[in-house]
Amino acid sequence: MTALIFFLFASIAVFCGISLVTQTHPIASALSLIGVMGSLAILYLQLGGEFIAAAQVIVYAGAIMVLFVFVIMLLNAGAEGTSLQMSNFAKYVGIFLLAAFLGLISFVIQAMLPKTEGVVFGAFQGGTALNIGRKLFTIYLLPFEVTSVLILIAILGAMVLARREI
Amino acid sequence: MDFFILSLIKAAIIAFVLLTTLAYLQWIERKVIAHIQLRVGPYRVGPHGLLQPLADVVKLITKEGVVPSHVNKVFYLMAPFVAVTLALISIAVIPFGPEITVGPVTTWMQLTDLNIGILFVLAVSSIGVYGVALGGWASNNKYALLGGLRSSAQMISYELPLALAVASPLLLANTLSFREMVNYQSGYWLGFIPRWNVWPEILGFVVFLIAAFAETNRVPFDLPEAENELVAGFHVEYSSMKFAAFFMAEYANMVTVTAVATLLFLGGWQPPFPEPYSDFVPIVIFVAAGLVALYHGLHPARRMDKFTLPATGLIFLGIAAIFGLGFFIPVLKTILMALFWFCGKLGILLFLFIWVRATLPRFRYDQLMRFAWTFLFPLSMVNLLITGLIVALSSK
Amino acid sequence: MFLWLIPILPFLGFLINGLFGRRMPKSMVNLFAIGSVTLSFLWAVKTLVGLSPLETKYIEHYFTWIQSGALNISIDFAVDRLTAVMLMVVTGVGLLIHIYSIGYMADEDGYYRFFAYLNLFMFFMLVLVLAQNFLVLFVGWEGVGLCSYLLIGYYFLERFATNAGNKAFIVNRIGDFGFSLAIFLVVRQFGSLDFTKVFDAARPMPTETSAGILTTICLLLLVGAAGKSAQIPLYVWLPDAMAGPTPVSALIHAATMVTAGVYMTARSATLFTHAPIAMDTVAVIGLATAFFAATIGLAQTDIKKVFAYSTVSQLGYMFLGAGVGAFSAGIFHLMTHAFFKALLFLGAGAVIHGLHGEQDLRQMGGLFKHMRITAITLLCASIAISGFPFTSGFFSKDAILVAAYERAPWMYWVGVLTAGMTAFYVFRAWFLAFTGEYRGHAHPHESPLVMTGPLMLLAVLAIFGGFINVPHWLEPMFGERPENQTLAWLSAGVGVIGIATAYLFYVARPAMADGFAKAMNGLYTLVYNKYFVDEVYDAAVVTPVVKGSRIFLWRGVDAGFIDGIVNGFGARSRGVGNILKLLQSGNIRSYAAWVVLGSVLLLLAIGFGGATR
Amino acid sequence: MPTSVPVSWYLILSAILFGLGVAGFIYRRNIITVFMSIELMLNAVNLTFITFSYTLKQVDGHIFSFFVMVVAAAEAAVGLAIILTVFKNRETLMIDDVSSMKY
Repeated sequence: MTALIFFLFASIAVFCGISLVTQTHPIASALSLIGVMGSLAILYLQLGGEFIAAAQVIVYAGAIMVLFVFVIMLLNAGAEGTSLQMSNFAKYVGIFLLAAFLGLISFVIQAMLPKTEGVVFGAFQGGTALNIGRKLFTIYLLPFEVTSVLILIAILGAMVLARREI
Repeated sequence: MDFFILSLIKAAIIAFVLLTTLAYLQWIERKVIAHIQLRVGPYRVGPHGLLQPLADVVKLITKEGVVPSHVNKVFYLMAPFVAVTLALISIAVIPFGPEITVGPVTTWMQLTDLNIGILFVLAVSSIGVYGVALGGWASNNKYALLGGLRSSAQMISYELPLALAVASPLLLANTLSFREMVNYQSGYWLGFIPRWNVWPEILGFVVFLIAAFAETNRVPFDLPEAENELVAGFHVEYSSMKFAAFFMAEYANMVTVTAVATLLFLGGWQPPFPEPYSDFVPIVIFVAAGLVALYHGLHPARRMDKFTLPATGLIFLGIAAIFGLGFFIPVLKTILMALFWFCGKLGILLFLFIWVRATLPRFRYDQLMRFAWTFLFPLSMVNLLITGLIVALSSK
Repeated sequence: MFLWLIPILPFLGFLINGLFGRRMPKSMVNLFAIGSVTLSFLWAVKTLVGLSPLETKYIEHYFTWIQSGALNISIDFAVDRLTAVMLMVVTGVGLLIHIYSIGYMADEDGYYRFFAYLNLFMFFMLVLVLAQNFLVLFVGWEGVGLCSYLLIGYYFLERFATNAGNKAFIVNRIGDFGFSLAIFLVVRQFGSLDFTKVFDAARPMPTETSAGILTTICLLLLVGAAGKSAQIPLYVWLPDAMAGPTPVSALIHAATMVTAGVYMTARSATLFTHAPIAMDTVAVIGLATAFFAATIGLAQTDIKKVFAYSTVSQLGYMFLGAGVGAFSAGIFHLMTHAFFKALLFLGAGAVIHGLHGEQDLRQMGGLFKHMRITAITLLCASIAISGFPFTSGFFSKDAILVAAYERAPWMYWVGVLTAGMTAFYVFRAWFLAFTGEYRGHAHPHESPLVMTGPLMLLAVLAIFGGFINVPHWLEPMFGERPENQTLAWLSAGVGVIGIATAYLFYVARPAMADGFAKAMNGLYTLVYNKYFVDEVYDAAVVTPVVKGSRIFLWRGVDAGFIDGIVNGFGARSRGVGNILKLLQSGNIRSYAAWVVLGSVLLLLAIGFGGATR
Repeated sequence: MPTSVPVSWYLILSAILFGLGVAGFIYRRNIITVFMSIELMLNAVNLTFITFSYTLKQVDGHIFSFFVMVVAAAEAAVGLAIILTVFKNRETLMIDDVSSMKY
């Protein structure tokens, strides 16, 4: 069952990832990315990250990507044009190199973690909102506050950029 | 595999009841608005138009599904599907009543319980915007695009006060699960005031309701589909079942937010009166309604009333009898009482939605955004701060 | 007990006055400055009452300041009996001087600045006094030095004031250098700076008959104390420090800061008692300073200079007391000295104020009828410092002298002689200022009540302060001291002789003084010019250092070497940048490609590195 | 079909997604798509955080990925504002046309 879910959503994620790169229209890319995020959220759930899965959907899919879609719609960005201005040679060599590199990394990962037992749903129960909140507001309080300041700066920056005629 | 069968049964019941409710919700809305505006509303199909939803469904299904030639087909077809799926999915974590034992099976009156049920609902509602935005964009029509744009901006803006308003009862109850939230609200202050979150969180409740109106694109925040500016907004290019899907999504969203409001603020299925008295309330109500119907049946104002009203009265009396039966079968009583109170609260809130639609004018777009960011958002923030203060002070 | 409130209150006053004082009316500045010190004083009183009888040390731990290896330095405040005396002196006398300053500084520019600095000084002084380890004490020590510098240079438009400030600061650096070395040695020897730990560790150590580690520490501490408390050879800054406003001279350069050295010595008594050589050095330096400064004081014509040398001399007494083991007597004298010397300075300030800035004794005279309160209070201070029987100086000075006699009789005799000179020059100043005919040109007038009030209070303390039996109070810390009535009366008698001589020279037969000066012309010139010590220092130390810095450090090291390195780096960087800038194509995708290439290479390196390992 | 998958497969999935993000970043010319490729890479990294959190049975990885999300949100807000400004001034979203920031 765990394996089935993993394969299902991993393949969805990979498929959507490829689609993100290859689709010519930004909004198609955006929807592919949402697909990746959604399937990753399921995988997070499987790994015991229930809070982070919800946060993934709320923050990434529900806020950030809505912003992307909004901007794409606002700019009415059209398709990129068929030619990627990439010679066939570069395209195929690039794909080959990417595949080779991914293979290498997979090999290294397998070599580094040779005998890990399988993932079992429910084996890790620490990802509840309670646990994350505990850590976040004790050990990680300072980073938390710093990120809140960062968000504030980002809001101000976005306002300044959007408002003033630059 | 017991779990699967049980879930399947529950899912089937919930789906059936929910879809019927959605269909009839529209009938109720039309009726209520008609009566508020001194009209009769749907009247021809069935007694008092009761069969109107059925007729509508048949009409929508059999209609020709026109796909305009200039649309982006994939997304155009995907949008209503996304909208209705996301609208229906969050009902899965809504509990309708307490744990019950029917024969050998002990189960909750809920499809599934998540530790993070409330977050789940928030997450689903946060991606619900894609249906509308996508539909607006894929239609390749400027009115639809404007509707889609408005809806994205509006929904992300109002999601902030909504989430913050939700956070306050979470702080009080210290849980993210709907069940525990309802359990937290059980009991009574001074023996008769129900310990619902709505009392300490009255501000949060109001903010939640306002933001919920905006999230569901209802009047007075129905800018995405403003008929007189945008023709019909994001669904201007849709017809037949695809159009119906958007409609269903809207009503399903309404049901979801009212259910969440009920669970978070109004104590879920907890009765507003202490135990022995609350048991008699539904019987009294149904008996009274049945008697009134019978009485009017004996003095018919219209031709058909001679037949329909006594029948209705008898049905009401029958329902009262079933409630009465509950005194002898504890399980039945638990189920019925929970359903009665839950649906009663839900109904009141839904009526509020309809009422507001019939009375309030629409906002202008800039007013809408300013209202969200400069009033509702700070208000919910203040409310959250106050709640946090209360919790911090009372926890010692 | 919230000990931290005591220093923090003046600090708040400093913050408020320093940040907003410019825009506030004087009454507000007064409110914050005086109010904060008053509250601090009251809180100190409340604390001490609450802690009495204070048999043991009361320590409050706040937080760890420095944690490095085995070294753990925390911010602690502590109160014991020694600190209690200091607390009362600092906050009490400080409060009176603050009040006095309202009148004295009324017409000065930068009113808020003065009070801000004064409050800051109170903060650092209280930190110094309350400190429970050497480092916190050092913080207060440096802080009061800073405030002293700021306040000496208060009239910073005047050349001599800034010069005097610089002089005080630089001379103090020498002392602080010794003090820091002492602290390093303490860390090295004891692994801690906490007073309790250090002294507990030192107590069982054997008394060092020859120079050992404790002797070294104590001698270095002495260097620090000599710098701060103006002892030979580092006393030269104190007379020049009189360039500051008179209340500053009274508070910082007479009553509190300069006594920090004595306090520190008494605080480290445990270390000193284990190092007799250091003790003797302390005693000899103290005695020499007392005598030496007293002789200079005989011939000064500036009223503040007279009292400045008197301060140096009296500080010498305190060191003598500490050096002969009579720490409690030293602290006792510190307290009484704070009373009468503050009074002397404040009285001198009142005179100067009444004469619109005139400080030269030769331009005064006959002021008694113009400013009676000032004259009488100054008289009280004068008889107190002269050791007239039953005044405060009588008890404290004689406690020191008796202890010195126990140690070595010659010390006693030198001390007695100094006491006589002290009586002489103080009364010389008094007679010159208040008797005879007025020789100046200003229109003398009495000072307002806000100035004379503190004077009268201090006069009472100067006369009767000796009945506060500080040595007895400090007995648990420093042990009992001997008493000897005969010796005490003897030194008092010498004091009376000194007074009589002054009367003879400057009232009865004014011609005699000039005649005497003519007769001893060479000696008089030498003393009048302060033994030419400043000139010797200038030639021996200052000029070579300045010249050396200019030629070698500035032209050679700084301009040639360091600037050369920096400029060279800049030039090389530009050269490299000229080549590397070609990578900056402005095309983001090419940047990304570079980054990817780099990370792939890194990954490969890690992969192969991991494989080969 | 195995009943469960080893932890390393999650990491490999993450590597694949990251590689796809890199490829998108380099190949694509639309600024928005490039931006989305960055988000894809961040997501891939988050997956490794969660996976290691699972392996080590510690919740810290979740918190890191939480921070990554927050930073991504801030980045999206500012980045999209910049994109809007660029579009307003240059009428283009092609990344190769925005190359005046050079030596």
